[in-house]
Amino acid sequence: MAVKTVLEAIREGMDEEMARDPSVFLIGEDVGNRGGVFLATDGLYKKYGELRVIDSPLAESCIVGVAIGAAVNGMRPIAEIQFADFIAPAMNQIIEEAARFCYRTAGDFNLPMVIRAPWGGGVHGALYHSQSIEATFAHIPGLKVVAPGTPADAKGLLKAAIRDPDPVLYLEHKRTYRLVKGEVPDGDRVVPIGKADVKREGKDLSLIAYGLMLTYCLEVAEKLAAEGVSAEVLDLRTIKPIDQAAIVATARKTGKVLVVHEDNRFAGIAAEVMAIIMENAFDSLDAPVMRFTGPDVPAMPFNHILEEAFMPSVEKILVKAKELAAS
Amino acid sequence: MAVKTVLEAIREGMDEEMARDPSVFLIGEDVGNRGGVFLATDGLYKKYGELRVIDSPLAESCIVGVAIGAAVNGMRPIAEIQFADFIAPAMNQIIEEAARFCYRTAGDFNLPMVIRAPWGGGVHGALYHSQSIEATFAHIPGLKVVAPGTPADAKGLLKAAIRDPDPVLYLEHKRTYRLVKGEVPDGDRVVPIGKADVKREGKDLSLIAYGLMLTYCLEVAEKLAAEGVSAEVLDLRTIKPIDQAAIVATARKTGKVLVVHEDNRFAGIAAEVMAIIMENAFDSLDAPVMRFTGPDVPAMPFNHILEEAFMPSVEKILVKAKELAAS
Amino acid sequence: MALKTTEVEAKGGRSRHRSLGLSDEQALRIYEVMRLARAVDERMWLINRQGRAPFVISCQGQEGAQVGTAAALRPGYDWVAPYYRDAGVILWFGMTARDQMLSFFARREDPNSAGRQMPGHFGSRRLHIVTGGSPVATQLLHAAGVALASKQRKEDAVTAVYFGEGSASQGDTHEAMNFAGIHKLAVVFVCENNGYAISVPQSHQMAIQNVADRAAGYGFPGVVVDGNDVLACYEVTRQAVERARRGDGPTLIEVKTYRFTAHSSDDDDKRYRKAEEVASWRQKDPIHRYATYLRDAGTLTDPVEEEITERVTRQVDEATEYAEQAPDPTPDDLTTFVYKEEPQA
Amino acid sequence: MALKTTEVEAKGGRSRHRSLGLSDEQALRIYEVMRLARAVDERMWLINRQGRAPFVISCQGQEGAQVGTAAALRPGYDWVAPYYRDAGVILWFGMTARDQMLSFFARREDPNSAGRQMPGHFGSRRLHIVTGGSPVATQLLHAAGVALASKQRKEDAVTAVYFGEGSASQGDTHEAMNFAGIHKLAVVFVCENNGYAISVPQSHQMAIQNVADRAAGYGFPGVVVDGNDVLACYEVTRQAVERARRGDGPTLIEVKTYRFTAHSSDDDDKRYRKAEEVASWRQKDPIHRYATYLRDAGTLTDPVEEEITERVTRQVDEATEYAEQAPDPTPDDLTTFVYKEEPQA
Ligand SMILES: Cc1ncc(C[n+]2csc(CCOP(=O)(O)OP(=O)(O)O)c2C)c(N)n1
Ligand SMILES: Cc1ncc(C[n+]2csc(CCOP(=O)(O)OP(=O)(O)O)c2C)c(N)n1
Ligand SMILES: [Mg+2]
Ligand SMILES: [Mg+2]
Repeated sequence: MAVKTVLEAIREGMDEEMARDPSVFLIGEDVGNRGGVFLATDGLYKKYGELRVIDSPLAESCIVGVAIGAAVNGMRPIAEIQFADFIAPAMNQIIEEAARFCYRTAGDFNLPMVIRAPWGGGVHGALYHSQSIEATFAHIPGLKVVAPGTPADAKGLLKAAIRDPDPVLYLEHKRTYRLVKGEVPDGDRVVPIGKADVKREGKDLSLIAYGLMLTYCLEVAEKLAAEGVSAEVLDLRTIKPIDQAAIVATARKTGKVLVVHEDNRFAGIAAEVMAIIMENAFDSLDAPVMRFTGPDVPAMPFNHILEEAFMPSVEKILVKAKELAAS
Repeated sequence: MAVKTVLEAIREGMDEEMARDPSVFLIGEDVGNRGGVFLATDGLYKKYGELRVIDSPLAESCIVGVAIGAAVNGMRPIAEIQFADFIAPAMNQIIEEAARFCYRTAGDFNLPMVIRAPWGGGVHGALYHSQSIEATFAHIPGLKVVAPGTPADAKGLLKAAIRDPDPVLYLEHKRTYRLVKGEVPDGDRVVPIGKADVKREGKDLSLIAYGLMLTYCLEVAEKLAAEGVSAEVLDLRTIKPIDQAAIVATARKTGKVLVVHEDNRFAGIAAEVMAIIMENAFDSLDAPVMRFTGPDVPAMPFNHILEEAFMPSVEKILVKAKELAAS
Repeated sequence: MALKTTEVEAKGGRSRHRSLGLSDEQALRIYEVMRLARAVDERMWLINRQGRAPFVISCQGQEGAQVGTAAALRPGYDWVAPYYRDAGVILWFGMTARDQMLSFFARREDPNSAGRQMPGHFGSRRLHIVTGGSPVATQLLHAAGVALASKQRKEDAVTAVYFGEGSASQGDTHEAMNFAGIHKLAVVFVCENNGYAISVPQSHQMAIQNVADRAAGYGFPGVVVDGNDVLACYEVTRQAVERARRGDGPTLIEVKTYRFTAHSSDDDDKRYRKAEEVASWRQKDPIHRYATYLRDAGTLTDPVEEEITERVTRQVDEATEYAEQAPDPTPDDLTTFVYKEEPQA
Repeated sequence: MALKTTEVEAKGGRSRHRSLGLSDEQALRIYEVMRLARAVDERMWLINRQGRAPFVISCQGQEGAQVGTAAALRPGYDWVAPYYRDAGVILWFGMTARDQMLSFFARREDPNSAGRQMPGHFGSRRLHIVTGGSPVATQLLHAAGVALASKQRKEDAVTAVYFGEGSASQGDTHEAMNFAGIHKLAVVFVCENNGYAISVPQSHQMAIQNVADRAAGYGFPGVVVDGNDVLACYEVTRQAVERARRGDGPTLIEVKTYRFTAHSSDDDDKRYRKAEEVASWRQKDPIHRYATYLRDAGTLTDPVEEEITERVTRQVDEATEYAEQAPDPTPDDLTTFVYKEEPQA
């Protein structure tokens, strides 16, 4: 058990799976020599060679479409999209092809493939290097979407994703890459897709989050504790299929829920979580479920003042949480 | 004031706007000679010529990308996507370009353009000629999304969309094309984007819908009335920007709400409507808001039994509505 | 239009198929599959017009392009990624008239999709036929990926991918050819150029005469062949397949062909094609042309022709009867196989 | 690499710019804009390395490709759709050092985006510079659309669109060239081939030597030109512009060039490029080469050189000073202009 960053955990996860299974390979822009623009694949090109670490042309539809074909023919591709913001050219291949292969053939074809996409803001990335894409893809049946927030979950969920028989969109939050450190169990530990995790127990209210917002919510819970408010923090980890039982359980337990995400508000994941609670825990609610999200503007502007104005922060979430606690 | 089908209303709307404004033009697959695969553009090629009714190559990104450029240079394109299911190749041009032009230039550039897309099921279209796409696009800031359900609204909202300075995704439900007939006011009537419409007043519960589901919900309300239940039917008409005031008003009025759509359930529009009610009318609720939607499977299968199993129907909605009334 | 043909017909002459290394049996097998593809298609239209099934999309007119090219591959070892017209390809690869009728009637037993997809959306892992959806051109990238996997495992399987000239306008077509060229993948790109994308004529789809000319931009050869000359289609494809198997990379084969029917049972081609144009192409019907050749070559005799006709008709009759009686899926089938493995959440 | 150049240098010789119809003033103006683009860029790196600004993306090494091609257009009448390296293009089209510094510091006054986008994301409706986002290659379709509008209104404006060779791998590039070819649109496609897409060398991006070869697949001419020879860039572009203005359709110009810096201030090019390679290209610096030519031609004298240097330095100093002091946006600015017109919902 050693302390690692999220980035190290991801690199290690890929390395171990590639060592373990010769059908696992990497394809994406600059994943070879360069080791990826975030160095997530650093060293893998030297170690596994150009047939298993492929620098693709600058074409996302190509990256995903080729991964689909390779998965059809016995391989387990890990397709890297350099920034989540650049996944849209591959949308047709992901939502109309990858997501529907299994259904449209009644299980005759299935696609064991992972699409890795660095997402999220707070990195001075401006409009096109800061986006959140989870709601867009989680809405599509046939896809699995995970968004780990800790190094241990990042590694465990990556292994689960690579071994999964279905296409998994694996979202790695750029801001957490080096910021978030934590113990990563040694050995071959897999974190199951579809299971949320109570990262902190509490009784007065629940904070539901994922990705970078998990780290923020844990800080918020700490500050609330200092003021005598006991907050439970539920880390969704998997966005789709969502862990409905865990959501309903924490809502029933505390009766007050604040859902937090960076993604735009309208028809985002928070809305779905609120709908699930409305349908399954309405009578246990002591107050309407609240959401604190990114505003409905197109991602983060470059200027730091505007970026801060967009990003949810510990301070802003705390204000909302106190409001909920007081209600 | 004459009775027309939705399809006639749409064709008329385009014809009138093209006659009125020489900068309005059409581009899409088979929109010329063929008059579109649904004949929505029938006759326009002969009337306005090949410079204003353009048969594009089979490439959706091209259709939308070219429309963007034309809009930059003073034109008002109407880009037709042959089926909503085939819009994904244009996703990058729509969500990363069209939706963000205005914001990323702080208003220096704006795109007066319409993207028309025939959507929805119940037409034996199978997986790829039946899809609903409203949630995917409504989540994206910078886009406006409309989904009329009557001939009058179809024509009035199309005119509004064509004259709007921003990109508008105009969704026309294939099943309503010939099925739904209604009075269409003569003359130049514009239906404002962003305004929902109470299509039927009621006091016991509210049905919120759009597109084909509006027609179904009106039938359901009729049947409920026969059983002494007074149902209000709110037609959203515009999905984004959504008419929050109208949603909250009907929720406050009846205290019981059923949201209906054909689109997949997870993180769909119903979830957002439920979140809006949770945030703004929680205390007026006599029962948890319910949703009746398409299941989370990839669109409608071809076989008629499976298609019926997927599609919401008057009967199925009625069952749910009675459940709500009784709760 | 008769481009490469003439030359090919020159050499070989009356025993051309033998000079191409095809035995009489193989030559006749090609003929029979073309006939079968046509016969199944004609039956579907009949049934559709009687209102007993909602949708048909046709191979008629393109059987030469399809069977001629597929015949150069090794079914079950090589892979194909066909598009919706490719009945000739999938029949060659082992699908049956019954399989087609099962999907035409959208029955539970339909091997392509268990009645979930429209007819023409072929797929079978066992037969190495990559499943196709409706969005065009996506399969070109899938084919590149299938071929990449073969290369990664150092196998010499070849992947053939089929698409219309309209689909050549899609970005995916460009990206797939570019990728296959870079990695010298064992892909044979077969473009069935029938002159129209639904109603849009080639002149509105591209500013060039031959899609094949684009191959140069990807670093591999492009050839044009007459789709009404099935042996010419076989010959150029065999060369492309040998090249691919050797590891020398892809070839783009453009087959000039024509669809005899409307785009589908939902289309009315009178709105955009002249009757004379259709008639003139029917004159060049690849099946009749091949039959004439086989008769001249003495390979196709009247008794053999009768046998074939009899076999084809029987298969179509039996397939239709079986499929029309076959059970539909049940409503419970709606929710299965969204995932291969339902997470236990 | 010095392809077309040599010929061009042959004819013309010491008064080559005059034989191309460029007055001494124009020739010097081209030189000064190249110098200005370089100087602004160098200053940005300086400031970035001092930690006073977070991000730079460079034009250095590509100024000849940029100013040479842009100089053949009519600023304000013609349109350009540049990409992030094209400082030379947008300065020629009327942007100023101050405008660049305002966007470098992401100030409220930044004319491109009011501080919302990263530096290098140019756009100005007034100057006919189409706004660019980060996704590559989308601008090729925008350019086709701008040109379509000109054709629809029977105007003879020309649209030039710029992109890297890496962006040529995107489907949008194919779709744009195909559409422009079909409609004979007045588009000039300028591919700045600097040999790399971030770290990926050309050999992993395409199986051909010249992107220009793809033009044949779209029915219009493709030319290769040496980006270190600014006058050669001007000459081929002028021909392409004349052709486009005549209504004869698009041209694809591939400019062989090189970026002197890392991809951006976030990149470390030592991971994928040899120092010797960079050094050898620096030898061919388009600015020095052009300066030498102008001196030989007697057009650039020491006093003139001093004047230019003085003007350039002053502009960069003043621009930096002004922009660094200029006000930031306020938090309230976050939510404006999501739409041009907020619906009154
Ligand atoms: C991405 C996408 N857009 C539109 C369609 C609708 N569509 C189906 S077939 C077709 C024309 C295809 O033409 P071509 O590729 O030449 O094949 P052909 O039918 O002529 O054999 C179109 C536009 C589609 N299936 N996919
Ligand atoms: C669609 C998309 N994918 C990925 C990126 C990330 N990215 C930015 S620049 C670049 C390389 C561009 O190479 P090229 O087009 O040759 O231009 P150059 O930087 O060499 O001038 C990449 C991969 C992007 N901006 N857009
Ligand atoms: Mg065709
Ligand atoms: Mg480059």
